[in-house]
Amino acid sequence: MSHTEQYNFSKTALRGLRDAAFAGVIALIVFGPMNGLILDGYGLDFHLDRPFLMAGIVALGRFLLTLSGCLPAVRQLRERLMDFSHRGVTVEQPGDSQVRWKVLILLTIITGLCAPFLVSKYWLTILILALIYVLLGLGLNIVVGFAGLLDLGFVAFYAVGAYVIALGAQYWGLGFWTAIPVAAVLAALAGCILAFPVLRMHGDYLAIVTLGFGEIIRLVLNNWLDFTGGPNGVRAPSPTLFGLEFTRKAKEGGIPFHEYFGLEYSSFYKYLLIYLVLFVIVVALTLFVHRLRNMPMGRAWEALRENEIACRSLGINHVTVKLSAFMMGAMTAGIGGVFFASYQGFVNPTSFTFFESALILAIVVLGGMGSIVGVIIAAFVFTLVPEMLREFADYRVLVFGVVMVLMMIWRPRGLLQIRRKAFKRPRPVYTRPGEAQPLHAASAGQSL
Amino acid sequence: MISKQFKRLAVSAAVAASLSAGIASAETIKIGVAGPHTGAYANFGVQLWQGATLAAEKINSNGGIDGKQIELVKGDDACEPKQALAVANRMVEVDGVAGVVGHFCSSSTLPASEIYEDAGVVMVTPGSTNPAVTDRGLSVVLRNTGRDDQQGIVAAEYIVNDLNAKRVAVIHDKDTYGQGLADAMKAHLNKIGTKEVLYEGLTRGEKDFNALVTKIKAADADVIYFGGLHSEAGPLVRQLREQGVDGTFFSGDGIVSEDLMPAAGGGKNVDGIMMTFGRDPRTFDEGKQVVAEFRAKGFEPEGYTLYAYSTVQAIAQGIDGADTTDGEKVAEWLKAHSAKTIMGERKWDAKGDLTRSDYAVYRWNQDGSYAKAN
Amino acid sequence: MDFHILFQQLVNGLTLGSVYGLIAVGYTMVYGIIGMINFAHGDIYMISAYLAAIFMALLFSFGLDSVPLVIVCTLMITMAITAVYGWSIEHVAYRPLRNSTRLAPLISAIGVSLILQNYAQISQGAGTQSVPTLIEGALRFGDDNAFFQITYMQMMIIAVSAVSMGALTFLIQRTAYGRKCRATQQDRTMASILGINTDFTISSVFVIGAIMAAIAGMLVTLTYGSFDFYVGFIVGIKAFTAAVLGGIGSLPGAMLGGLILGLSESLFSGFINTDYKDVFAFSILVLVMIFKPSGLLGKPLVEKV
Amino acid sequence: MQPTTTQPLLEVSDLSMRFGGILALNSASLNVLPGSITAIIGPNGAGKTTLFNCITGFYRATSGAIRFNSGNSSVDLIQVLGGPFKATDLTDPRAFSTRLYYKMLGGSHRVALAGVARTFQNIRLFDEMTAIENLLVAQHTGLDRNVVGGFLRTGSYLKSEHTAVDRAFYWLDKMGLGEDANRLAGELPYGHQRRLEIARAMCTQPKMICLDEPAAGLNPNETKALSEMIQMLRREHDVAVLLIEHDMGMVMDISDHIVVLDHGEVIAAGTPQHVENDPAVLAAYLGADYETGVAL
Repeated sequence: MSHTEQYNFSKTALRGLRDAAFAGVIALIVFGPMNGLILDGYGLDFHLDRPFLMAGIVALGRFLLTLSGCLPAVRQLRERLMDFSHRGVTVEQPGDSQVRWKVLILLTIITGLCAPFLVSKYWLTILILALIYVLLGLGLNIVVGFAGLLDLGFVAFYAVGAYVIALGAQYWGLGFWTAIPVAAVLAALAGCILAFPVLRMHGDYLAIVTLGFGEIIRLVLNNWLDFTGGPNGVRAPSPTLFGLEFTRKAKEGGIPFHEYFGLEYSSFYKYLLIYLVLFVIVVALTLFVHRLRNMPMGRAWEALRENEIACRSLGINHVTVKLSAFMMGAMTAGIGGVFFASYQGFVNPTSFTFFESALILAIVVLGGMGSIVGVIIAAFVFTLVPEMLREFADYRVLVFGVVMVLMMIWRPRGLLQIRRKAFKRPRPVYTRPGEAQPLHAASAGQSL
Repeated sequence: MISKQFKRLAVSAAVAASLSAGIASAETIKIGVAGPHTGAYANFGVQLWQGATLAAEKINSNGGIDGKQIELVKGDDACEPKQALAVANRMVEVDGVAGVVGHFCSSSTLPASEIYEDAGVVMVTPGSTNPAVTDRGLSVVLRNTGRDDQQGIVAAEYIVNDLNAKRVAVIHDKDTYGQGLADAMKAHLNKIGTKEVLYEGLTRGEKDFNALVTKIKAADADVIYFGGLHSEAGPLVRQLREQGVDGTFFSGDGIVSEDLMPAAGGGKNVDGIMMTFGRDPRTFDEGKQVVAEFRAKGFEPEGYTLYAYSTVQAIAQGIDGADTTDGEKVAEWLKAHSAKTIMGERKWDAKGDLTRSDYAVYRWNQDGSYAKAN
Repeated sequence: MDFHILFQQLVNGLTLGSVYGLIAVGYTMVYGIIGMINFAHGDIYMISAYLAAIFMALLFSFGLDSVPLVIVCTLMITMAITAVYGWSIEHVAYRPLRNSTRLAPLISAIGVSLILQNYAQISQGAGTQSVPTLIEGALRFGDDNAFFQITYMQMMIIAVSAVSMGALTFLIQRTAYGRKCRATQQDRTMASILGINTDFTISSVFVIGAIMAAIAGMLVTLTYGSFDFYVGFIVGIKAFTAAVLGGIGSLPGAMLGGLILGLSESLFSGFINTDYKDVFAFSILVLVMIFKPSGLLGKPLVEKV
Repeated sequence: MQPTTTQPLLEVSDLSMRFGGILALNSASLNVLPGSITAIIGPNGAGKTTLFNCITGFYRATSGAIRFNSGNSSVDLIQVLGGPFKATDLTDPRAFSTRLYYKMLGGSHRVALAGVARTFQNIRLFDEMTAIENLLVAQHTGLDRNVVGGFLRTGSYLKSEHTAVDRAFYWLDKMGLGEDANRLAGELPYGHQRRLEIARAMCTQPKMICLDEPAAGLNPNETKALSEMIQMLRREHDVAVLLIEHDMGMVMDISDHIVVLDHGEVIAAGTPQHVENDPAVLAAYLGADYETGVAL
């Protein structure tokens, strides 16, 4: 260590101490009353040791953070981590090999198909939930990630889907399979009705209107007792396979699945069916969304997010393009709702609170807005991790919040970079005006 | 001193863990305790857990169920249906419980019970009073508490016959329990010839009910019946009294909590509140000793504590009697026989409801205690 | 129609609206200056309710028995500590994201909101907390059978929010500090070139928002007497709606939005139906947004091509 | 003045635009002939960009008319923006339904669909998309937009995409951006971004292209190359060019027709030679220079 470095180190250490002391005092003010003085009826219990402990931890942490800045290795690591976060988008090169990706995707699909046979029923239900969130994440990704429309009421369409199957079964004898397209259409319709008047609005206003709409839907579901059952909720039917039911005892005339195949009854088969259907839909949707990005519709969404005025100058009707994104997202959420209701066997309005919208939004943002793989990973992280953290039930939400904040600081552009497809020069088909002129001589730009 | 305490705690926890692990490999029967251990209704979860823990300790020290020790498993549903479902699946699949004490909130019990039905695990709820819990014809579901319609009938009879009320305002909190209770009360009230003057819902979690209170005042009600929990009942009472509404406040067993008095603004406002509640479990002769034990530990066994205790006893006797952990058989045995618990003898009908409803009307006093109204 | 009922509902609505307005100020100022929806603001209000209850209990346990003194001291301490909350949250969770994507601070704010709720729940317990009634009594108008009343607490809420809104408006419109705020709002880069410490200005806006939330928290705790860790979310959404309704970024707009929301809630639930009062409130918002996209008092957005 | 034997492509007549109390345009009229290069000049604040925004549909003019005649169709560029209903609509169901149609589905994009493309003074590219994707977006309206077809990659979809990519590469080459095809638009150097914006506008296959200060921020060499490109557009692609430019050398070099604006009014119009010697123009410019001098 050279002399100046030593000097710098001691200076940093001194600064660190000062910062740490400051952080400790602030922490003491923040944590002191809330943690040290516990309300009990109209009186107080004193636990003054707690805030001092926490302030100590904060001060120590702050000091170590400053100090770690002196170690070149730590500094380099930090710089590398932080540097990555600024490049949100990369472009593939035309020659890049796609084989690795294809193998990876194939492996994922095989794993996904085998998974239900390898895990317990409990984990199967968690996997179903995770896949539902993948579906929702992909849907909201279209709205927020691609089209750049901040939607805080996404859960409304999810609720529409869930209630379509539940109420449909109750009033019109709607089955699981018919409910999927019906819910998709009705949710898209709901999206259209909401969006058409508000899509001309500026971004953040759209956010609050959608938030309000989400709340309205939930409140109506909760209050319209005669139709929706209010807080008591509605039972939702299980799926059937070619008319075979997945119940222990079939309703009049039907044959349960397990009797038909001479198996012992287990609700595993029901979850297996839901999982497999859901998995196929998720894979198809993933492929669809992936292709969408390179389709005119998807490109128009992204262009709209990047610059609405330029889009209009190119003849793109921003209202209908936004509307298409909104409806597509709502449709996905509607399908997700059907699976959710069928999986849970029961729906009530408490499943469709703002927290749910925030969760889906967090999945999209943490995944990296617009990155499909990122959204899928984030959806799994957000459903599996809380389940694993069940032991720390009290701190679950706290950890969840801390992760959200830290992720935003560390990687505001999300977990994964967005990769854009590269285009190869195609075989010419476009009839070129002025072909008589040699192409390259005309492009004087070369000399610039 | 704190660190010493902590060490002792850690050591005892480690010992307990190793002990239970040792026993687990030998012979244990797992019983789940599912309820809101976190979230806004966590205090009910505490009651359940305390009651169940002591019951299990007692049974274990007396040799367990047929020689097997009981091991309790905590399941937190935070009173959310989605979490209740995950908890139920986890109890059944991962923990492999033989019986479940719970769930607490009716909105959680309804979806979760379907899982237990599928898995054939007996579920006895100590707190869900919504009629739908047992009305759906599930074979493994029992209820160790009353039904809202029983409770509603008792309340309606009392309001009309004893309070001689002519003008009744019915308020609920738009939740499965609260609205179910209010509707049951309203139905019987109408049946016996009194029409309510007001029927409204308030939003759970809000604290400003002034607009509603003014409406009650305008309706000139002499009884305000509220279906809901103490967290809304407290502020509602406070605002009623502040606006000078002096009708009788009448509610159900959802307000049984020590938090009610401070929330209602002190003894003056609590005085005279009426409620329906099962016979105070602390008054059973069989339970005297257990109540004393709880108090010795510094825990007042109020609310659902003893219900949970009694439920663990019932499940244990059911498993013992049926000599199997098959939920359907245990439930059948319990319905056919009866369980002797600290809350007296519990008998069930074919649906799984208690045969005898012991709902009575209680009146709160200025000091925050409540006693049977005469 | 019974006019005493109408007047009583107007008083109820005015009180509620004043509280919404006070909290809406925090949303509107932060949005105005950095264009960010501070979702955690409602939870700061929740924290301040806890702080108020804690310090009231503490001062009483020290043997202070003069109610006005306790209230004033508690208010001061609550404001100070809530301000520290506002400052440190801005420092830790929002400042590092200043130049990030538009959604990053929003997600971070949702995270902070979850943290604060869970923090209050863990440290103070999940149950409802309460404070005793300190100020009782009311002014009654009309005879014994048909009266309407304003409790002294309601009067205090309306008066204190009017005074603090006035003071805040003066601060922003008439002082050098206010000019700096407005300059930063107009063009942050230019303001910093002109020597305004924009970081400090932005921090201070969070602090002011927190102080207003603290006043609201203190008043509401005194009036309704009970709260839990979840109150911030419900009131926060309403207050944010009020801010947008009045035109986000505009101080008088926040107050106007709050009053409209409070009055519409109490009148709707008083004369039509309590169940759908929130549906009605949000419908008003949606309608205003459709016909006047920038809110009632907001400046219309001019599209720069 | 040229003899106007052909019908003008763009007819702007008596256009006025009021912002609050300010009259930004005062009954301005001009014509653009097919295949011509027309320049709008004038001192700062003369209303050039306002006129531009009115023509391209970003502002709705307070009064006056804009007609765009391409081939055998004639479009009212103000009507397509979807104006408010008028009392006369009530008596005329056809006018009413047209107005309702444009009210619902109209907007500035309709102007582009009629055949008017534009660039922006402050560059507006899709920064996080590649250069070639920028050009593909510009061809949006002409592509096979069937989502199902795109997902299944039907023949007609692939063909339409293939043509679009090919056309995009053609324009990249034309503008000397062949190497930048797969780079993010936001990462390109400034001069390249300017040219990419022109390429993008040309991909909409317009009849008229409006360039808003295309030479701003370019060095003399780049400006010279740009002049050649603009002339190439007219020569090879038969588009009319309408441009706002401050670089007088370039304007005088390439324009067929010049319109001079001052204080929202057209003070002179004609060939470069004609305008150069117009005393009103000189006065406006000298006055403007004088004012600028004081301001500086």
